[in-house]
Amino acid sequence: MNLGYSDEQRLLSESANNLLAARAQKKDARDLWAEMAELGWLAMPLPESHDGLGQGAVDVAILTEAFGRHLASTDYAPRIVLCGGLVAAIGSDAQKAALLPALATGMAKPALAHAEENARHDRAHVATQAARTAGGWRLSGDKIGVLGAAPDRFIVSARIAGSLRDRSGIGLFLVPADARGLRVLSHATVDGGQASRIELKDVELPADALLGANENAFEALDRAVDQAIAAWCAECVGLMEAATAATVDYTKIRIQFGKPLAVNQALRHRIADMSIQCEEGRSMALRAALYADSADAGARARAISGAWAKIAKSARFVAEQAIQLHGGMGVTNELDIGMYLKRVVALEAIVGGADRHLRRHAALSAAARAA
Amino acid sequence: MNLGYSDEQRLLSESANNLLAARAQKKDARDLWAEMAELGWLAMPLPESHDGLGQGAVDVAILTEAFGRHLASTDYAPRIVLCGGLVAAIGSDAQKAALLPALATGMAKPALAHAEENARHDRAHVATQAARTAGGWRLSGDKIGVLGAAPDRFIVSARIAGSLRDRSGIGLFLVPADARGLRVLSHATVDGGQASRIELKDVELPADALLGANENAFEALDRAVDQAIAAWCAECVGLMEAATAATVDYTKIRIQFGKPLAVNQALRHRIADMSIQCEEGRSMALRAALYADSADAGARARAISGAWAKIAKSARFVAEQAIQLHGGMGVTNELDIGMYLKRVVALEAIVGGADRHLRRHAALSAAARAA
Amino acid sequence: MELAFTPDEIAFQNEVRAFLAAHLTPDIKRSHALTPSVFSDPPVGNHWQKLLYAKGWAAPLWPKEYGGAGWTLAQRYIWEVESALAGAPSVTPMGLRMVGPVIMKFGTQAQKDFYLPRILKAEDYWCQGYSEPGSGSDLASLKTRAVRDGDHYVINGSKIWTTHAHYANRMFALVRTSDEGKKQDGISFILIDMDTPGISVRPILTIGGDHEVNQVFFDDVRVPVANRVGAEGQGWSYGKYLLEFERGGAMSSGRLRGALRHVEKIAAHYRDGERPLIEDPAISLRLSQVEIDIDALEMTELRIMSSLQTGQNPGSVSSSLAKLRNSEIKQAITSLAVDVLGEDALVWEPRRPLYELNEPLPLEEDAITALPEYLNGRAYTIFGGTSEVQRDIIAKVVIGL
Amino acid sequence: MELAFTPDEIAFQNEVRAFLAAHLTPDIKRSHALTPSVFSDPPVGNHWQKLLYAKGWAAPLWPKEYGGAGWTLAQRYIWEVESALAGAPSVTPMGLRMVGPVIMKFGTQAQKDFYLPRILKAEDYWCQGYSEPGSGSDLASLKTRAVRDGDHYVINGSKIWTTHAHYANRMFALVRTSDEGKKQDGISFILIDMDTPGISVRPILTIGGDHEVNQVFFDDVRVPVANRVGAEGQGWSYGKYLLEFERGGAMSSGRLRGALRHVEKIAAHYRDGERPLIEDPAISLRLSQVEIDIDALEMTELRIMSSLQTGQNPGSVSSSLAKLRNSEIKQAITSLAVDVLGEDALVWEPRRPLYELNEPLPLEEDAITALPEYLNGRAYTIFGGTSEVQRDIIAKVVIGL
Repeated sequence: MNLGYSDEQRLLSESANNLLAARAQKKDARDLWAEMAELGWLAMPLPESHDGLGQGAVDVAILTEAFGRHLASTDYAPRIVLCGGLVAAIGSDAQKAALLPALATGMAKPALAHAEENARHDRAHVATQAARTAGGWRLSGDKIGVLGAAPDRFIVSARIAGSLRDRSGIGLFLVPADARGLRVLSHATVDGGQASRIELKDVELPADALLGANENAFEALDRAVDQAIAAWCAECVGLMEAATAATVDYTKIRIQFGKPLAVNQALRHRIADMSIQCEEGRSMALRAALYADSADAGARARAISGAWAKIAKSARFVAEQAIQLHGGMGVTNELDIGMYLKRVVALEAIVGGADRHLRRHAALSAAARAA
Repeated sequence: MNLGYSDEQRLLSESANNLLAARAQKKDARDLWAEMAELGWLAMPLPESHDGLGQGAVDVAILTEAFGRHLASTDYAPRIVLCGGLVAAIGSDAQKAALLPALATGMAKPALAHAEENARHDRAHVATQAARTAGGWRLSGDKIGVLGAAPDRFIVSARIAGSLRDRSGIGLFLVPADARGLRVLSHATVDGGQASRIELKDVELPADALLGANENAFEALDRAVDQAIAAWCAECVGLMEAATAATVDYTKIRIQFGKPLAVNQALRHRIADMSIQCEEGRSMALRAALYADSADAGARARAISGAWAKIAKSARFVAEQAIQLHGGMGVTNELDIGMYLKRVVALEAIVGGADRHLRRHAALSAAARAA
Repeated sequence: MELAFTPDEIAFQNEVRAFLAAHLTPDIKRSHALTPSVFSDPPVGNHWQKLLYAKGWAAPLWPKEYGGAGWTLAQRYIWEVESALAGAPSVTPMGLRMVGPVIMKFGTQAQKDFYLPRILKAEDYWCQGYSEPGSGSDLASLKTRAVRDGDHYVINGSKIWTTHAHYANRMFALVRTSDEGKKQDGISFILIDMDTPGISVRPILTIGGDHEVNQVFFDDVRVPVANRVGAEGQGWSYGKYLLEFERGGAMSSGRLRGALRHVEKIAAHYRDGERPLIEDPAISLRLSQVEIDIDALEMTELRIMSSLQTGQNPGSVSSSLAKLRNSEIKQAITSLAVDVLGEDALVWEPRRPLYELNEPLPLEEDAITALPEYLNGRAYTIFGGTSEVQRDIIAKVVIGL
Repeated sequence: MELAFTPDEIAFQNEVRAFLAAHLTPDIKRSHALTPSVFSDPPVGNHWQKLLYAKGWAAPLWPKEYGGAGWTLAQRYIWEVESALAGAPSVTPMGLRMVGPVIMKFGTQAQKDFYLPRILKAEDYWCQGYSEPGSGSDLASLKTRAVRDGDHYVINGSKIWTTHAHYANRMFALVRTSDEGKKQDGISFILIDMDTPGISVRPILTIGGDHEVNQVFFDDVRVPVANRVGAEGQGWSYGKYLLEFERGGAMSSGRLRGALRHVEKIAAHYRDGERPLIEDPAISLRLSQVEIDIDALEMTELRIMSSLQTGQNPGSVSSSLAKLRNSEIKQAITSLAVDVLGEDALVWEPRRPLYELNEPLPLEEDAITALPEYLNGRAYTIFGGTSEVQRDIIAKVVIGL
């Protein structure tokens, strides 16, 4: 057992944090995505067989933790971990060759279109239909919460067989952004990003649009989403630590009744609680990363949902209290402090809230007890 | 609308508190029950037709609030409000004449035997069977949580018809303490009182043992239990206020690091929260009392369970924090401070916890929305 | 003791319901519902106040001699509950409930004659110049200075968190007229015309994306001495009077109840698979929890009202408690609403005012304000005295140290 | 980075399991399970320690030269988890983990030679004389006085919260040998024979009805100067060393996990109608919540261990955090257990020790300790530094003011 970072990991953490801090300070507007490609960050979790570096969830977590700390790059997990992970896991050789190297260089910008209205984060909820045609497939249905600005293609989950929340019979389809019958309605997101709802109306696709010719892609999808959650757990740790640090700084400088706010014991204890939750969050994010690639799907799912249940609650607490302790300034757009909360809210919308994951954990625990 | 006490009510509150405070100070060991009978307290909620005073739930609450404040008389609500209330509500004239005047003078000491193993506070859970016989009834079954020391008779709920949790088909039977086939196993209770488990094995009863010849006593039972809960809500308010006052006194006197504990802002805010919960508890107990006698059973049940859900949680918080703020002394039997918590735990065991009543409230709300 | 209304009160309740049925049009309701600010948008609130004025109901608690409705507290309570449940806009408190009572109590006859009718008729819109950058909870440390120059004060400094300053034509402000003695001394209460030269207003956007508050700058702003209310240097006590009036006068449970009903409405049309979210056990328990919390606050408010009616003083614990619980319950409601949105809590709509947009919204109208309301609502536990300050106040009274 | 054990560690884990299977008899488990105190009953813990001693495992972290097991931290962690999950008694920390390390570090050779083997073999039972009536969290204000008289100190005063003083034959105590300078100065660390004339022990019952703690009175108690550890007036620093050792050395997640498994066991046989309580949604969510909290604490403890292994100092935030969370989670578990009891939480069994009763208990053996454990467990957030003090410590480090 050894839970320390390797020298390479320490170096990665330092360079990621330094780079992002410097960009933030200089208000550097150059394309971060291109720079990340250059630095090899995009290639990190992708397989070595296709220009990737084959690194694991702990390395990804080092990166996303830095993103959280500097409120940067919300595209990494959905594009690299989710889309990249799915293609690497079940894509055909041709699909991998077409997409993975392009992901590593930052050229490809795919987006996973999976969530639907009324799904409430049930990952098997797929109403979008995929019908077999002479030439391949015809897709119809609506998707929501498709993350990222201007995707160049979508990986769309659609039901080939079974009923609404069956785990079997779900396929993933590669759909180009300019496909006929596809309508993309983009909207702003609470965390300052972009997302879209997409409508598919009789979208005709060739036979090889089905990822890996796999008509039961649920397991792969479930695993990829869990891996993305591990990355988001780490992002929340960075975010919580940054929010707490900003609050410590503010309460030390802000004078009320002739003394710094930070001398008030009630606020000190609040800050102690924020720090405790940062530490517990760090433990749970690490745990999530260590289980994210596990072969035991039940253990992985329990570790991921447990971590997220804890971290979502902690991050909401820390982000809300950071605002509270900033007083009036906290509820304005003049400081960044509200951005932490907005990002947490966005992640809960994407991943599901603490309640949802506590229920998943309890259901998995009951299943484990019964087994 | 007028939520102030009448002069009579103010007087009742003062005399009850003065009497109990004086008894506590003198460690007066004379029989409180006899004194309460003399003062007319036992007669208060009983009907005027049978030597009672016909007073309402608000007056009872004034009394039980004083009991809570002085950790006195845990027998009042189960004996007078529950047993007395049930006999008054559905008893035959003969049963009323036999029991109510004797309750008012303190001579009769009945106990309700209703709870059963695995009931989990579902009031319709009655497994005890009542079979018709030539001469009347034969009862068999086990009861738990029968409150009070050395009862002279029991009011036993038993199923005449229907299955385990049906609301219909439940009767209440008067069973003398010396009935053949009845076994009483008494035990100490966490709050320093006495209770028993009773076992009924083919207990033969005459036909007129069935209270009011009523074979569907659930409504009456449900209402009587709600009325007892209203009394216990008020008891908790007295208890919370006493625990908070004791804590305020202690933290002002106790010196740590050269200053009274009470100067610490973290403790001050805790005490503020305790006080807030006392005030909210007072509001909810009053609300419970005002709804306890309501003809609208749904509104009554919602008000009672809402009040208890709030008060059980608040009382647990206040009693636990009172111990915490008393430090080491709080966790010993040397001070009374632990008794507040023990009484709250006992009441939750009797009434069901906040969770249980929040669920009842939610179920009633859903039913109200559907209607 | 009696929770039920008297026959007179029931008659009044019916009158209120009839008035709301007749005058609270779907348009007004919609404008109010589509305003995610902490306060009603000024045009919406003003329009509503004018309708109330026509009925003689603009100022529930003002005495009749000043054009008030002269209601009993029970009548006002009925009004608050009914209008909140019906979805009526809230009228800005700045004139009617804040500066109005101060002018009434401490103003000159000329001030009363001029200002009070204008407040009543919504001819003036007031903003409050109290907080300053750097003061916050420590209000008495304010630094905006008013220096006497003949018949005028010359004002320099800056106010912050000034709600609707970009809309208001008048401000009541606390300004420093002396540095002698305690910091609470030397503060004066002054009425300022917002179009006086030297005043500039900088918008501050809240985290929900709304323009409610501002920073106001004073650069040699000349205000007639006649605009001072009461004695020079006594402003702090007037300001405190006003704050107590603001807090103790709150009857907030009706509005909370209305907000909870709105969440139930959203929860009834959002679904988890086939099941309406309102039937989800976790959601229904949280709805019940909030309902119970509102019940408790309502009874507390009624108890306060009952003791006020009999001439008793409910004390500062009551007003701090009501402020604290009201703000916490409000936040619980907005959190619950965001959780009901589920995946839709990602969707951000920055355009304002929402009720004037002609293009389609990215979410249902019922749901679109939940997210900015949650975010803006973080202010509930900050503005008007933070929750921490309220707990300090309660502890001080309870502990006596 | 690697969460899995090494092959050596797995071999050790197997050895531990084999040892437990062979020596942890149902009787020992039952005695431990039926002890609702915060600490194991001394006879039970002592018996277990003797079995461990025979295996060479009595002192996991003592160096081998003193008869310790000389384990790595990972081995100790494996031991703690396995023995807790198996339901083994806990060994009193007073000798092995508290006074032992102090004697080892600051004691004379004679003290080491005499005391350490006796601690190891459970021949001595120690109690801790730190707290005094009136001191509490402000330990340095202690007043028990030791006045030099030739080769003896004459001790007068009183100690309180003295765990197992009624059983112990020795006490290590902080006593005041001087009033000069800061209150932390002038404190000495002294070893006292409990049968010295002038010592009397008054039992204090906890709210669960258990006799764990006592008040100890000293009336002209003569203790040889040779029983002082280290220099006169330096006792405070030794005491602090011990406290840090006590907190940082905690590996509590295994024991929490064992306690949670026990609650699951009760929840599986209590029923709501026909349904086992463990299938009740509210109960199963609370079980998951606690499990997750234990997972977090476990990872935190492993992270602390990992940094200790590489020679880093995990700092005082870590030890306060572990103490704080451990105590809060313990309390959550005991609360949950009481809620699982339902109606049975009314039943009170005051007889002790429960494992020696021959009459039938009023509840199932699995359930009988839940209520006194909940009540006694209120002490978790008080003793060993209150939660409030832990938060003060964390805030001080984090804020730096």
